[in-house]
Amino acid sequence: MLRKLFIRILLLGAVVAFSVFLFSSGKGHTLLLDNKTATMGGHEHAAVSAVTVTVDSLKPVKILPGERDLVVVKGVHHRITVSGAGVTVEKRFELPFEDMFLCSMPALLDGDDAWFEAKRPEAPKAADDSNKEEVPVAGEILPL
Amino acid sequence: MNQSKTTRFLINNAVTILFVILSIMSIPLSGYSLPYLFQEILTRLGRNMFLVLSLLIPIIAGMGLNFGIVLGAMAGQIGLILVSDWNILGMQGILLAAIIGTPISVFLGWICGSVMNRAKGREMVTSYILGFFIDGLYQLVVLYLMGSLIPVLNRALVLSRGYGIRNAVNLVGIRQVLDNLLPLQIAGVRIPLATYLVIAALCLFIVWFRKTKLGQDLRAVGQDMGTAEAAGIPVERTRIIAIIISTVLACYGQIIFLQNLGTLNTYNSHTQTGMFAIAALLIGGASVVKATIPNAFIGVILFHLLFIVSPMAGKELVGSAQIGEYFRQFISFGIIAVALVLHAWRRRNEAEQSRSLLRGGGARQEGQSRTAGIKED
Amino acid sequence: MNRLKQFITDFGWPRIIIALFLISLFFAAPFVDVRIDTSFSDLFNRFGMNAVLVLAMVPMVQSGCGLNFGLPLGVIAGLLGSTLSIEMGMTGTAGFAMAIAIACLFAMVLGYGYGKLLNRVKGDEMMIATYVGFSSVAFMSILWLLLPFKSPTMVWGFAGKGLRTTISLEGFWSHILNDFLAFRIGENFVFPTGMILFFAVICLLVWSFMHTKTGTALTAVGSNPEFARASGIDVNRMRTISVVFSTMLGAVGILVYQQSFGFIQLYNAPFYMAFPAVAAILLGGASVNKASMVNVIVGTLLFQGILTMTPSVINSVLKTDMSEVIRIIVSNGMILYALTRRTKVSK
Amino acid sequence: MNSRNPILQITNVGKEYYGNRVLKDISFDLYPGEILGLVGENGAGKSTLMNILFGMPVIADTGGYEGTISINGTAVRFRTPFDALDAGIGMVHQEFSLIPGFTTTENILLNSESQKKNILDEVFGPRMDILDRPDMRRRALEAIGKLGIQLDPEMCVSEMPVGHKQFTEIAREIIRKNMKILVLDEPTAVLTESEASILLDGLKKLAGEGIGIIFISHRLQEVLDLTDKVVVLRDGLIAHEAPTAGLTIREIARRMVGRGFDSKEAEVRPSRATDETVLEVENLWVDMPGETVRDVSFSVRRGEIFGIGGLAGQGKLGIPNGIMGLMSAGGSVHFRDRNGVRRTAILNDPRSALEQGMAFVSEDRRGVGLLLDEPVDWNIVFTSMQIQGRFLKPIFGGLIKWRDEGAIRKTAWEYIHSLEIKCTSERQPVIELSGGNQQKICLAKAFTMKPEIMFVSEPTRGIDIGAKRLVLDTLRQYNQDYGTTIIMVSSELEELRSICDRIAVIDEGCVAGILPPGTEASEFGLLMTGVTARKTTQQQGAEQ
Repeated sequence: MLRKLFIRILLLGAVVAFSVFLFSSGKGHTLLLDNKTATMGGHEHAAVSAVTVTVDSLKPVKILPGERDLVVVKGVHHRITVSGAGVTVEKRFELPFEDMFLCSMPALLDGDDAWFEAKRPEAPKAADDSNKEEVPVAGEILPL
Repeated sequence: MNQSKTTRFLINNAVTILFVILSIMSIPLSGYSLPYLFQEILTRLGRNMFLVLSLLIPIIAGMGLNFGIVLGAMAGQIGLILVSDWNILGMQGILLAAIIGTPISVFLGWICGSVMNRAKGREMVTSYILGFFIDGLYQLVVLYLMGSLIPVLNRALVLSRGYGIRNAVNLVGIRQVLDNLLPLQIAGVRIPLATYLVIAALCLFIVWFRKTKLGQDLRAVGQDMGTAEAAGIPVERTRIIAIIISTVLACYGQIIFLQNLGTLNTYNSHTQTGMFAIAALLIGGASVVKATIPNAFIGVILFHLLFIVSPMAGKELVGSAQIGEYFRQFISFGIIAVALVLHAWRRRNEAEQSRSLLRGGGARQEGQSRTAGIKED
Repeated sequence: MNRLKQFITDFGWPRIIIALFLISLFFAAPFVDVRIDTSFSDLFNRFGMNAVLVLAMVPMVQSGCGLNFGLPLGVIAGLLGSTLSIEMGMTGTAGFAMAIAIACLFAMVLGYGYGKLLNRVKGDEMMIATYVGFSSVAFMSILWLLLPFKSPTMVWGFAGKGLRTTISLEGFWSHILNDFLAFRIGENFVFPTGMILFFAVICLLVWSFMHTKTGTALTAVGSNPEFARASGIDVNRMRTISVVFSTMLGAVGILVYQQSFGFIQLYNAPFYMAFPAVAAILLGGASVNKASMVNVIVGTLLFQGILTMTPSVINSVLKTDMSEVIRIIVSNGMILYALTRRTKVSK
Repeated sequence: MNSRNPILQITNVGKEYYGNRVLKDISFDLYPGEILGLVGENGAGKSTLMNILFGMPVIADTGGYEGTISINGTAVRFRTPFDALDAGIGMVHQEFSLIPGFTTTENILLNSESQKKNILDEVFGPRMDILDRPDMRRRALEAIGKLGIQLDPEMCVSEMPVGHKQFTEIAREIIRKNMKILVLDEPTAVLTESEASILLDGLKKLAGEGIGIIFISHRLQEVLDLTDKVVVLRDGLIAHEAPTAGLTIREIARRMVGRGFDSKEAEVRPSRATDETVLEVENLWVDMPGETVRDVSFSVRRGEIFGIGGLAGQGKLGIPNGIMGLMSAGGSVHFRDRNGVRRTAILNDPRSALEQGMAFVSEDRRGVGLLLDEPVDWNIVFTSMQIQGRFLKPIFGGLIKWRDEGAIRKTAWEYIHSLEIKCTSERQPVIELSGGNQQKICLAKAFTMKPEIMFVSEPTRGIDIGAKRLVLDTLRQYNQDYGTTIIMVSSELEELRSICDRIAVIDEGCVAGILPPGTEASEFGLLMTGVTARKTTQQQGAEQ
């Protein structure tokens, strides 16, 4: 009986651990890839000429100066390759538990360690809710 | 002898045959191309099959059509809402939603089973009403507690008033991930292979389950509760387990269903789950007391075939697509009504038949419960 | 003490809780600026609208056919009655009377078939009734589109055929019962005398029926079908009569509802008509096989009271409208309670 | 063989149900390998004794029992049937408890299936194990072999002949390893002659392996053939206990039914019976579950009190239920109405039976006889109101038949007074009254009909002694006062003998004989146990 309890607890632990793994490895992050003049970690980095950015094995994106692009990645560990202005920098990095990050390409190319920072997405604009869709009628028959 | 065998086959499968004929007639009317229909059927098979299969185990246990699978659907939706709130993407999201949904559906299944034990003989209507009741609680949680008591990080999910989940939740992160996990395309037809594998695994599970001691106990309980109880099988517990399994499977089924659709209608997606699954199973030739995996398979194909073609057929016939919509409604409700009536009829006939067997035979009743003890005369 | 306990077990906890809840709502109302007189006016109005529909449960419950989840069938008869009456161009009292006459005719036919069906499925009535009700609503939806109605008030303007989803009764018999002898006390309280009177008359009718030979036999069938059979009663016939009667009451009930509401609602509207009515009569103390006029009146008052008071009072207190959710939980919880309640040991 | 210690010792066992003593001072022993025949009339206490032995909850619920039961010298007190099973007692009930859709093997091994462990066992427990079908089959065959019978292990129970079902049940009991005592309650009642003899051989074989068997049967020949010892119960006491050798059927039958003929029964009473035949029943069959009537013919004279007796399950209850149209029936029934016109009674139609002036007091008081949730007055007048149109006031020239509450109350009170029904008012729901008072209401209901012929079925079942006397006296009085023909069906022979003019004994759905009440008890016993009638029945059975 004790053995069964032990096995059950063990299994439960495994499920919990698995969930934690799923959570961290499945967590989606939006990376805002910036090629603007920006101040990151106290240093100012000027925008550079067009860069080609490859995150993990996603399709490379080209970012012109003053432009921004975004990619969605999931999980904690990532690799970014930036080539532009004659140099190619490849970097491995880990993302904390946040939904959105601002990544400054100039800062990365400059070798600044603080080249990305978490960014709170803005609250959806009030205009979104103009449609008073809400408070649904329960139990209504759906159009099939 | 041969003749009567054919007749009996026709009678036993009248519903299925009727639907086959109906489908064959409306396919040309609808004007859809066969490859299109084929693709649609393949998609819908993957989408709905799991839910339909979740009905099988309570039928084995003699508890009839489990209208309570909406409870599992709700549990799955709660899992999906949380997962989209946390922004967990891909297979991870689906698995995590399933893991979150499991304890909730076990709990709801336990409630459902216990309630059904208190209403033996009218399990169906009870589970049906219970579905509505739990729907009320679900709305309470999702519409009032989420965002106020239960933290919701992603404000985009929340109604403008500051709490409660929006009508529609976009499941963009997990949209068709399972379907596309193992991409397969044959002659331009996409096949959601991974989903099919999951469904196949469930079928294997059901086959295996019937061979276990628990499966045997379920069959015994389903056929004669009194005798099972007298033999020492914990009847009530076994029935609860059957419902729990069904509810958990329905939870997974709803997750599969919604990952295919890609949007969750927070307050509506689950309401029709039970009915459609049941209607499909019945069209496949199942009854209240007997249902097999082929029944589920055939039923899903026929039901959804009619689903796809009837609006267009209606439009062609009488110039109104709306008619097709109502026709589908009518079919879903009607088929359940007919199946229930047939079941009640058959049961009465069987009772009469066993009575007439007794006539002039042994002077005692069969299948009587042993626990009743001996009557003191 | 013991008697109190006995009373509580007989009456059932859910009913007591709901009654107390309603009373507390009334007490709380003045503190949150909800006018009591408006509430009462509202309550009486809703009571009158729904009471006949609740009454439609009684004959079937009494004859042991269980809760009438097939009420939509009666509602359909009522809808046919009112639409046909409009189609004939009848208005006012004559129109309403014609609607009732036609509705009762249809209700008789539908109820007869429905009763015959229920006789063949004894023991499974409730679930089958629900789905027979549903499928007939869906079937009627098709007919509403196809039937050759002509009256411009009812037909979709642009298509020229098919009935509208809602048809206004303005100019026909809107409020015809409500306004009959209605009187006003103060600014906000209007008593819908005509409608309540009408309900009283129907109530009297049902009560009288229950006091006839047939009514007595009906009750006996519900109480113990074996006894009734042994006493030479045709059980199936009694059940059919009760179903026809229930269906007719349902048809009249929806007409009363419509005239107060001011609209005829077609298509999917009748789907969930049965549930509030079932919940109300159970709330009034009826069981799955015993119901009385008192159950109808108490139950409708309690149930409609909750529906009237929760939006206004709870809304003011919590600043949110939870009435819909409360309605769902209360009504279905009540039905569930009645279904799972182990009936008094009778063996 | 009897030299060993007894496996079962029953010492001074007694039992009371609600102050009603049904068993007193029962003591006997059962030795390994011994077959004990337990015989007795219905109500003699056999069933109660077996319920005690098998730990049926009904015993504990009604206050337990007195005395001790020892198994292998250890005193035991079972709370549930499972305790009894664990202690090694197997019981084959009169009613089958088999799962119809299961095979022989599955039924024999119900809830004791062979299992193969698998990994899920570790998490969810042994119920997730796979069944070991080959091993199950082997074990089932072993049990079948032990009985020395032929059974297909893969046959579905619902397709089996009854005999095989019976064998399956017995096989299920003997499959258990520790089975020491086997109780069989009327195991041969449904078997054909040949099946019965196979079964008896099987039982002997089992006894040979050291199992103690208690064999309950009313077929006394079988008891004589099979058993080593016979215990006769009568009125809750052991009337006789003796080795089978040296006993005769007549002796056992006499011990079963015969109490000393006391002078009360001998009292000469005036009979109201006339020479006019009021009811003729010919070749009646009735399909009543558990009480099948096969072929019954008798006739009753006007004013007579005609008794119908017999053991339970033999069909005596089917007769009134069939004639009154409650159970499907066939054959012909004729009766003579008030004016002496001979009419054919329509069967299968309760209404016509009632209209023709027959009334029925059902043995199933609560199920058929009463509207439990309705008040006393309704119960008394309902049938008369519906059939004869009494207690109704016509309104609108008879268009509406309104209940006449005044007349109803008046009649109700008449009967409440005359039958001494104890109730708070005529509006009290019947469910709140005691069994005796409920029975009086049933009688009042029949009396209200003013019937020509009154069927009374088990009028004293489940009511206390005082009420019994009152009910019987009421019936007698009614017969004396109005000359109403009464046909009374009862399991209690003494009761029949105390008020009837003639008594028919029913056995296996047929009339075994019709005797005057004064006949010696052993004659009744012989008729009941089918010794005299058996032969003819079997011939008929063969013809079918």
